[in-house]
Amino acid sequence: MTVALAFEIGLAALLLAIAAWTITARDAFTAVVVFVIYGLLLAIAWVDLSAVDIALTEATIGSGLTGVLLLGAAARLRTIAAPAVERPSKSLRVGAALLSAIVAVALAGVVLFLPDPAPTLAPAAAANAVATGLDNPITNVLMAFRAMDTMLEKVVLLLALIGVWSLVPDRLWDERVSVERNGPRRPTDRDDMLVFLARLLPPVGIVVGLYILLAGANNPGGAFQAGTILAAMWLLVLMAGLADPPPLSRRWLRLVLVAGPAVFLIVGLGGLWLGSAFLAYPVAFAKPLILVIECAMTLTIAATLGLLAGAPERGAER
Amino acid sequence: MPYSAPVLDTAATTDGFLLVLSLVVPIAGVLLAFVAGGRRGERIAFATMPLGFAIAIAILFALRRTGGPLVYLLGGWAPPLGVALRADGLSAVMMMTTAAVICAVGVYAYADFRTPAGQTRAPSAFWMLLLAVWSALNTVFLGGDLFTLYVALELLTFAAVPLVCLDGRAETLQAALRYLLFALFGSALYLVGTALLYGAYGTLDMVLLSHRIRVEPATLVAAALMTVGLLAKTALFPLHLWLPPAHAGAPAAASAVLSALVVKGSFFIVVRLWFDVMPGLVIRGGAQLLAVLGAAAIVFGSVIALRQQRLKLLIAYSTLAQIGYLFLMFPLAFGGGAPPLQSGALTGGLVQTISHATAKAAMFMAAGSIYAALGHDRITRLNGVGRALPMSVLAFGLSGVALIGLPPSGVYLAKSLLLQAAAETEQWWWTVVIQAGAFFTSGYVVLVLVQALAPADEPVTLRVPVSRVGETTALALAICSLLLGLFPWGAYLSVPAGSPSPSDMLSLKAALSMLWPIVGGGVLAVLLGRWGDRLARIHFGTVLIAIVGPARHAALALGRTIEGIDSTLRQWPAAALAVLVLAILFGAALLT
Amino acid sequence: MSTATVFGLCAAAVVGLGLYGLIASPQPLRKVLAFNLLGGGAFLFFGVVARRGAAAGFGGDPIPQALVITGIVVAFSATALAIALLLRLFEVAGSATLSTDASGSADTDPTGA
Amino acid sequence: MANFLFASATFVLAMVALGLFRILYGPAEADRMMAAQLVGTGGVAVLLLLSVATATPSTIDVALMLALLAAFASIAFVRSASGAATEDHEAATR
Amino acid sequence: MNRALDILTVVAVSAGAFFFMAGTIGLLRFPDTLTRLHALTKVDNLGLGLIVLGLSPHAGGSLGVLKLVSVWLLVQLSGAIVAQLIAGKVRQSGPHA
Repeated sequence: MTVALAFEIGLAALLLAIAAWTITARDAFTAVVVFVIYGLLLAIAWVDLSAVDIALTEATIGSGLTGVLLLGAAARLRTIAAPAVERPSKSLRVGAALLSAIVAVALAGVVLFLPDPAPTLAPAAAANAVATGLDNPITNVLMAFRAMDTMLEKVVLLLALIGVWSLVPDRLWDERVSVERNGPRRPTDRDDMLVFLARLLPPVGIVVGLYILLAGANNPGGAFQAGTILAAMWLLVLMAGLADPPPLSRRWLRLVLVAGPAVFLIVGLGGLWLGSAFLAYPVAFAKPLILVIECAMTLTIAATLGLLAGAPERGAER
Repeated sequence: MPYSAPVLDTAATTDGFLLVLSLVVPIAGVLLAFVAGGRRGERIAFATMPLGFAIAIAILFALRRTGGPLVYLLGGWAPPLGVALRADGLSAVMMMTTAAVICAVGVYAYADFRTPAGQTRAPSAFWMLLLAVWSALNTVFLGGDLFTLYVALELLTFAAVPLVCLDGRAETLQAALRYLLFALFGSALYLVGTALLYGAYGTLDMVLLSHRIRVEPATLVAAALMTVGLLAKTALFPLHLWLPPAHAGAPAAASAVLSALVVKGSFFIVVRLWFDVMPGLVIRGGAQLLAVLGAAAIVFGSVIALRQQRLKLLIAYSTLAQIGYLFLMFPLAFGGGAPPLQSGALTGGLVQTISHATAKAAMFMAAGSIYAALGHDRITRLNGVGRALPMSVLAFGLSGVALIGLPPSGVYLAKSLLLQAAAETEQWWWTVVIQAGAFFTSGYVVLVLVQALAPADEPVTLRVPVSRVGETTALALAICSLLLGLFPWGAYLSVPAGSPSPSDMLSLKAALSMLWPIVGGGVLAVLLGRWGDRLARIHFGTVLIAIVGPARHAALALGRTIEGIDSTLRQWPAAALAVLVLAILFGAALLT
Repeated sequence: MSTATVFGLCAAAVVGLGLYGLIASPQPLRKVLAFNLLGGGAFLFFGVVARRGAAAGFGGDPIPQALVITGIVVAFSATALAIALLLRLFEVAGSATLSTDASGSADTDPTGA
Repeated sequence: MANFLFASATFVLAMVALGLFRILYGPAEADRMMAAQLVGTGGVAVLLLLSVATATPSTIDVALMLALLAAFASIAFVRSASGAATEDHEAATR
Repeated sequence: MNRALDILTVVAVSAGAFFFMAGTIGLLRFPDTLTRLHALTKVDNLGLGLIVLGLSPHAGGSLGVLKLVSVWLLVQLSGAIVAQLIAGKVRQSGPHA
């Protein structure tokens, strides 16, 4: 396996070089571009670490949507020539480098001396997979063994959205103004090619998203990755100017945004009601119930991520 | 060091569903309020509050009845594969405090954030965020798994940050951004630590970890990184750059929640980490270092509080000092032979936390009423407020004396417990710090009260009528803090023999013990406070100035030095470097 | 030298880079980038730990892998909130810096009266 | 066969890395915009090679995702770069 | 048969890798943005196509081949459109925007 090792060392070195570039790049825009590339390459590293689920998540959320978000911000912040930001003094940079290096070396030391054989819960996860009827161990962990974390994380997403919304100007919250704003769309002065792609790619993306969602039961994939793809496709349509983002006060939008955590909560309480436990699924219905929750979550994730990543985009429209 | 690890639990206890409800109810409130929007959201928040309050009380009673911790296995999956919720005495009293403060803030905020018809930004967001803070805190208090706690901490941060900048002004936006970025810095360090712990022990469940944990590089590095990450979120000196602008700039109701509760979330996880997960590992160095930082926080926070011109900033810096006070319990709890979890020092620290939560919420509410009524909160221009807003000034005064430690306040009990622990473990230097802490506290309380009670030059005109309900709520919380010493703590926390009984606390002797701090605080206030021309105008003022003039000169020079250091430490690069320096120091201190 | 070791060392270095960036980058946007690197380093640690725990026919321990997925979503939320704050600050104030001129220290007056 | 595929993957990765540094170095912004496309193409190739080399068919899904998202990122690159430019333009014409 | 397929794989993948090398040499050596764009979007895509061809015997049945081919088509599509967009951008604002 020495060839494989050479590949890994090469990949790790490339990742490090790109990460260092992100930190040292002269202007913010280049730094963001380099960071997006870092995310795309990191997906390969995750595959190499036998974490295909994470690779899917990293490629979509980690670099795709985060990339759009950061790029939009970098472009916005560039509209006015940035005032010459004072670079930190040299002594500070040396100190920071030294201390960071000490921490990194300590961490490296710990990694080298982790116990062997490594403690693992893989056998326990395998032994209990019967309870859900799903073959993908990650989906089992996310939807059954540690369902609490997953539910909380959905609330975190919603809260981030509430936070972002709480920052918009007051008028966007006012229903009347929102409706007005939804009026005649700006004539699309966009590139024809972009519009073409925005018409062509979303159907492909939706098919891929559904495939990833359904594959998630037994193969790598699931609600997160599927939702993110749908969000990306939605953003593409928004970018091409083919549709407007919906106003904040729309009831259906809000229902979609809470559907995931709400269904999760209801199913969880159902478990409590039936006398087993909160977030426990009756064995016979575990698989369909999990699928229902995942479908609701996919919708919610798509809408939330789209709105979160689209915020700077919308800012740019104004 | 011998210690008794907590008993391994494999089954849920019968009352465990209460723990689930305490998380689910506020989360459901957030979801419903989000869908309903507008005024209906506010009504949903008000419907949630009594429910949540009742659940907290029920947990308190259930715990008392069963005597042991309540446990719930989520989804029926036992750790290490699954996640457990656990409520012991610590969690139960913290949850009760949270419920009380949140409900009080809700009532207080009704005047400020009453939702007008239609969709409005700040009120709609406020009610959702308030409920979200609640659910996040309950998860922090109940979560038995270090990663669940991480998610809960992030939930807490994301709920707290928008609260800072609800008014949308540039200063508060900047404060919120600093808060968010620094908090994220902290949580990233915490996350690295969690990864190392899982790598070394194959579980993140706190009880299981406490059985498996050993002194080895992975544990030390993880403990150092996690502790420092949490300290950054708690704003322990010198990692406090974000706290003063954020807590002083937020709307009063939000400041109350932030100062009283939100910083306690990460503090609570530090306690869990040190007392529950690795009580056998913490060697004295680390605990001493924590308390040294705490002592520095007391000095810096109090002195700078005395130098403030604005009441809300004074209170924010007072929070900084009081956070420092919370960390004094560590060397006292880990210095003795008794298991730290059963030490009186831990009880003292927790009672202090709870007393500060109630008193500080009351203080911010009172200050908010004063600010709203006067249109400013300049301390040197507060004269006459005592007559115009007696209830608010009384609330401020009562919460102030509760913080100084007038019996039967919780702080009095906490101080006695800490002093007792200091005597038992023969660490006299902490006795000095604990006593000095009360002097410093009384310094800024006296300063504000003297200014507020001074007669007005001309009658104070109120800009807007003050909400009577809001003033009453603040007063009620202050009184609550003042009576906390009488709460039956022994049922939930270990109270060692020899700590003051209720009758001790109500005696004259106990009350007289207040005298010294108040006199000392008065001296500090005279020496360091901003008085404008007020000192010269009291009728023996010239004499006073002649006597204290030179001393005041020296004290002011010292104050300016401290302010200078503080403003350096509040620069991002300095604070961020301090995070790493502390991480390395903790790593080294835990080794020795 | 195994896969886990290679990426473990890589993760340690990425964490170091992220820390350096968080301390030394002057602009908030660069700090957000650095936070993402730092968080990514933490996730890589989880991934390495998972890889080391490969057993029962799985290529890695599924628990830490699932934690990473949750963590990535949380980190994305954090980034979104930070960017929204940053842009709003930029809109309101015309610049986006974290230097302290606007906050508490402006209130201290040099006479000390 | 696995070794051959790993070697090919290493080779393609090295080529991508070289090209990447050239592109990211600039000087024109348009050069940087090609980066996502390069990683999209090269990264997909590496992933496909890995998929067969390690006999994990699900890796192809990652390649599919990478292809989709690289296109998305490229468009975002172009758009955010030109977004800044058009706003300047609009401001000038107003 | 198996042998023949293996040889096909080796030959096609090697050829694909060679085209990647050619593309990179193009990126390194070509003088301006538009010609570099040329190297990137045409030559690399050809390389990817050859690799897809070489791997398809090992893709595990028709679904695998379908996925491989659709990956390639997707990259082709995005390559074509992104090349247009970038070229348009270069034309609009000059080579040193």
